[in-house]
Amino acid sequence: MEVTVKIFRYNPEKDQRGNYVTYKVEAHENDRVLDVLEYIKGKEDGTLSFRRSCAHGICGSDAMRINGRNMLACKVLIRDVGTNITVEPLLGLKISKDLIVDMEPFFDNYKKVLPYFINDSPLPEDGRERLQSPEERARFDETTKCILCAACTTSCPSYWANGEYYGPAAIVTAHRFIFDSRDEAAGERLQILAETDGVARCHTAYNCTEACPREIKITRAIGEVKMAMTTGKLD
Amino acid sequence: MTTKSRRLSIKDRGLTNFEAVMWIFTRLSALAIYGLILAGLIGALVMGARNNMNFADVMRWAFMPNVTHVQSTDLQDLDPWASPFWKLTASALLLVAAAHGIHGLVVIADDYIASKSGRNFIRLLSIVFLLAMSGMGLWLIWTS
Amino acid sequence: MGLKRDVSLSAGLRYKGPAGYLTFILHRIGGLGMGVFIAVHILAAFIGGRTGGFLNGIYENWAFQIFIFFCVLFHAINGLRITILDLWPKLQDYQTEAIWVEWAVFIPLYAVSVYVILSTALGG
Amino acid sequence: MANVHQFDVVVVGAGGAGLMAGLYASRTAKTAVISKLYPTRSHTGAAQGGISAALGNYEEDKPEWHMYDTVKGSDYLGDQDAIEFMCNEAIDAVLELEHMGLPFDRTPEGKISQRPFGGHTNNETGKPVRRAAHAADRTGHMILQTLYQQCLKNKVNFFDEYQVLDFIMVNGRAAGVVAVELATGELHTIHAKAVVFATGGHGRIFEVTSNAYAYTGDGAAILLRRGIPLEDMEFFQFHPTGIYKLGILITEGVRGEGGVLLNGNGERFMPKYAPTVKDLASRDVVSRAIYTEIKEGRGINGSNYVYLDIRPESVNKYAAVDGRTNPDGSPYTITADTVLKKIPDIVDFCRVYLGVDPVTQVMPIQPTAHYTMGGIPTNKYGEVVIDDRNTIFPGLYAAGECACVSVHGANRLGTNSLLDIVVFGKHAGLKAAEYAQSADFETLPGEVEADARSAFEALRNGSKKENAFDLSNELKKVMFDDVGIYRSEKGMAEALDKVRELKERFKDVGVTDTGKIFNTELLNAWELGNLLDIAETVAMSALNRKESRGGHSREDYPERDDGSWLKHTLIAQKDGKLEISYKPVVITKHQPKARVY
Ligand SMILES: Cc1cc2nc3c(=O)[nH]c(=O)nc-3n(C[C@H](O)[C@H](O)[C@H](O)COP(=O)(O)OP(=O)(O)OC[C@H]3O[C@@H](n4cnc5c(N)ncnc54)[C@H](O)[C@@H]3O)c2cc1C
Ligand code: HEM
Ligand code: SF4
Ligand code: F3S
Ligand code: FES
Repeated sequence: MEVTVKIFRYNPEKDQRGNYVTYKVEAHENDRVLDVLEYIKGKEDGTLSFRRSCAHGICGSDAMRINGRNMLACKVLIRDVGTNITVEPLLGLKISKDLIVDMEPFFDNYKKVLPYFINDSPLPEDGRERLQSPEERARFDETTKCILCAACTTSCPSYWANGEYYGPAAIVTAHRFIFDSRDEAAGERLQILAETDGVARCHTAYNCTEACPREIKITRAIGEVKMAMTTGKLD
Repeated sequence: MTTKSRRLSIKDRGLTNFEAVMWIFTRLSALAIYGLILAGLIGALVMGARNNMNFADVMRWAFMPNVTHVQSTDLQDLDPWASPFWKLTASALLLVAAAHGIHGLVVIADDYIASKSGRNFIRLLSIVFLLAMSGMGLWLIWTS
Repeated sequence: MGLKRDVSLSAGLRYKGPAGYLTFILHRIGGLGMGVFIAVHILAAFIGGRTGGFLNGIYENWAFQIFIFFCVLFHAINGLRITILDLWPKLQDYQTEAIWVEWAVFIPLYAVSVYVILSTALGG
Repeated sequence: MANVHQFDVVVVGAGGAGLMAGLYASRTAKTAVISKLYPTRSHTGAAQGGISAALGNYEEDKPEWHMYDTVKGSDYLGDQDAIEFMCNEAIDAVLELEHMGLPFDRTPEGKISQRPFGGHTNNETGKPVRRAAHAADRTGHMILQTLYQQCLKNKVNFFDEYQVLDFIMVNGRAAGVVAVELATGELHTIHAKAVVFATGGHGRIFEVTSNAYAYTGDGAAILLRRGIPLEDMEFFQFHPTGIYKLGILITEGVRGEGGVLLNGNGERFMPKYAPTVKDLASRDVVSRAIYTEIKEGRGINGSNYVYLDIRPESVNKYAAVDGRTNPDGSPYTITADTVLKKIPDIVDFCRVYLGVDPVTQVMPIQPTAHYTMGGIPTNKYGEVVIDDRNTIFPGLYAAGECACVSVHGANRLGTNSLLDIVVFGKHAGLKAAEYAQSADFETLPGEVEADARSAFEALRNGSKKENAFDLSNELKKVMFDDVGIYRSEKGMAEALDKVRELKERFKDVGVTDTGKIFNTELLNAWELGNLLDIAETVAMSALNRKESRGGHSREDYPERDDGSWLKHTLIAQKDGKLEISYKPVVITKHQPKARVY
């Protein structure tokens, strides 16, 4: 079938502002949008630029706005989006070229929430693993799935308004550690998130949850962080 | 295996932070507003609103149980409506709603203003605003 | 180089968010609307006189009443939903359903109110 | 030159191997980690099933058994000193990951949970053993995240989205790398005492592959062009269960949880090929079995795929037939919930890409190009060795999928690769830092960036008669069809000719994008150059090896031939031509014998 793809184009070395270019290509309904972009790049216009690597929704490279909503180009098929497709870069980050945005601010926010395991207590004496029950492990399973694709953060109206907001992705990462029974720095993370640019900036708009390609219930995770902050209970 | 439950003190979990406290306050004040409105509604019905007030009047009263809000109705005896109990209820509603609403404005401003100084300015402004509104409102409630 | 970080209002509104995005926007409008209304109302009553009378005159207008009542009712009902889901984050899993329930409560209530406002305004 | 950076150690690649090397090297040496992708985008994140270690958390297990299984899995081509080293280090390596916070699944007692995986057995009973430590079906993702996070904690220097184009050697020693910063198109020279390559594999030379677009064999190709030999390039693993046509991997863990393979007649066919472990035989065996079924007309509707079945009722039926039990001795059964809990991501892939729900439907699968067994030859400390006498190239290290230690020999066992990257990544990092302590910086010659620059110039100024996209598709097709699961003299010879023809035509490729900022067209074209070079080594090594062993199965030489071919292939570029030589296999404990599962 023929699909019409309208793509946001911006060449930083030539253009003052972006514009849209429409391509008509043959595609199969089971093709990924990424396949179509690859085809356009390969056959129609080599200058089209976008990031991609794994091609099956696991590396987080190719988050972009497809028909007005953040998704991974490799995890959405033509049959899901129809034959009239608009592809635009993520909102709220600087556009470097075409569909490529500057990810640095996103990773900077991630780094603010102490995104690593902290436990300075001595290891078990036998040198084996720290024990954790299956229930304790299940407590934070959801948020271990994050692939840092930024689809959530760049769909959040609070983040659009103000890039200082740590954003849902950073809070998801914080959640993964706060509720890990083996981690000892939950308090420090909550203190960071209690600041003005932390969880207070989330107004439960749900765009993030809906955008997450890993189907993480982000708003719920943020809510759990807010309640941990309120009640001090980490179980 | 046994699992230990983990708890954090108020300070440890950052609940001394203004935003964190206000986050909870917003929810609690929302519930309080509901409670006060409900009180106003029930009070109005008990005091005979069914016969002498229209829908709009009742709503007006429920949202602010201040006697001026029922002066234009067919009510004969306004005294119970002007009792200190209702003045207190109205004051509580005023203060809670003003704090809730003005902090709501601060939240919105914080979304768009990221600079420290800008945010402090808004906070200052909001305090002035809060004091002014509360002052005027209280004066209106207790002098009418 | 690169295009600046810039999310215009129109770009933001064009984002095809789910139902929660709409309620967020309406909640904000409702809160703002109410806040401005109450402030103006108190001010008008406080200063009184002609200016006060003029300001109070605005909300005698039925169109304004329909608007402000939307603000009040939506903000109140949506606020309750937010509060409940916030206090029990587990319920966030049912956010879509919660929003359906919310509309199911809001629409009839608001319809009745609009009817009452209109019949009072037009009927005397 | 404006952009020169100096570090003691530079690590190229930020997957599991690169991060591990970076983490360890940075403890004692000034270290930089360079990656063409953001570290968390590395392909380690795609690994699903688990990481092997004889922890024995459910049942008895020993490193010796792990070693034997690995040797046997490698079809006796693996170097046994390195295998023994890896299997002994495995337990501590996995525990160390746990101590870094990796969220492994847990046993009821709170220990790390393990699952069975193809080729991993209890050596006494021959039955599958639970050896793969796992975090749901995203073990690699968790390893990648955990290591990246630990690197952040330890303030490792990252150069994200810098693509390495060339290796600098001075006086026969490593002296750094040349890289291009994607965001600006500027070339950078990273001057270093030690260089660790951890750039991953080259599965993108094949049409149906589980590998990422980024898997273009950059590291191996760069070193090949600098005269370093590559080892065992003919051995490439085809994973039996890739999603039909797309190649997306369905982990062996599915069969570990009890899933079975069915042919077009609805029969479970693996017992015919591997009577003891059946569906959990090692990958080469299962892939060949599937192809045999297909060739003999028993594919689904006579087509070229079969079904993988994890529906609880089928699993329970066959588990009863096999007499499979839980650790407590009760019969093994699963429910729909087990499927959703144990392999959530697989369920998701099937729903998204196939519209199939594995809980109620069977999954169409076909073998998919998966893992690069060959690569840059190293010893067990990650030091690159350049000849049959294992002469060390000073200052050069390699680890992970781009390296060939060789612990995987002719066929890698599932879950051994994640183990490989953490064990050898760590040792490569340690050795590199140790070397940097004692070595001095080599003085850089004048124009170190010249070759990289001229490679780019050639692509920019090409005649544009050829299109890179088409060339790459032609390459992938011929490699998959003729140097794939079954190989023959004629097919491979044709493939080799074709690859050489494509290499010629590649000279006429021209890039239309004239910009510098994120010129992805230029970089993709440069990567195609690597794929072509690598494909040539693969085809040539494969054509040369006249036997069948592990991942290399020839129709014309169906038997393993230990007499003539129990040796590693080395292939190196001399005067623009590829030359083959050999290197002996290290055999310590286990003498080669027939391989039956
Ligand atoms: C789908 C799938 C499932 C798998 N499942 C398992 C499993 O269950 N168990 C198991 O043991 N193994 C599994 N494997 C294999 C295993 O995941 C990989 O072999 C292993 O992760 C490779 O790690 P690495 O560190 O060598 O490479 P990678 O993680 O791929 O990292 C390569 C790095 O090199 C960088 N790089 C490449 N070229 C350049 C360049 N020119 N300049 C700069 N940087 C460069 C990349 O950016 C990247 O950071 C699986 C593989 C796949 C594809
Ligand atoms: C029944 C009464 C009310 C309820 C249940 C309620 C509930 C809430 C809740 C839960 C929030 C937080 C929203 C968030 O963080 O996303 C909120 C915000 C707000 N409220 Fe109310 N509220 C009520 C009455 C009022 C009144 C009377 C005013 C005006 C004076 C007001 C003004 C605001 C404003 C301005 C905000 C900020 C909006 C935003 O951040 O988008 N509210 N309200
Ligand atoms: S939470 Fe989901 S949307 Fe956000 S970065 Fe992680 S995977 Fe992407
Ligand atoms: S979209 Fe933003 S406002 Fe909260 S629920 Fe998600 S972070
Ligand atoms: S290419 Fe990896 S997530 Fe899409």
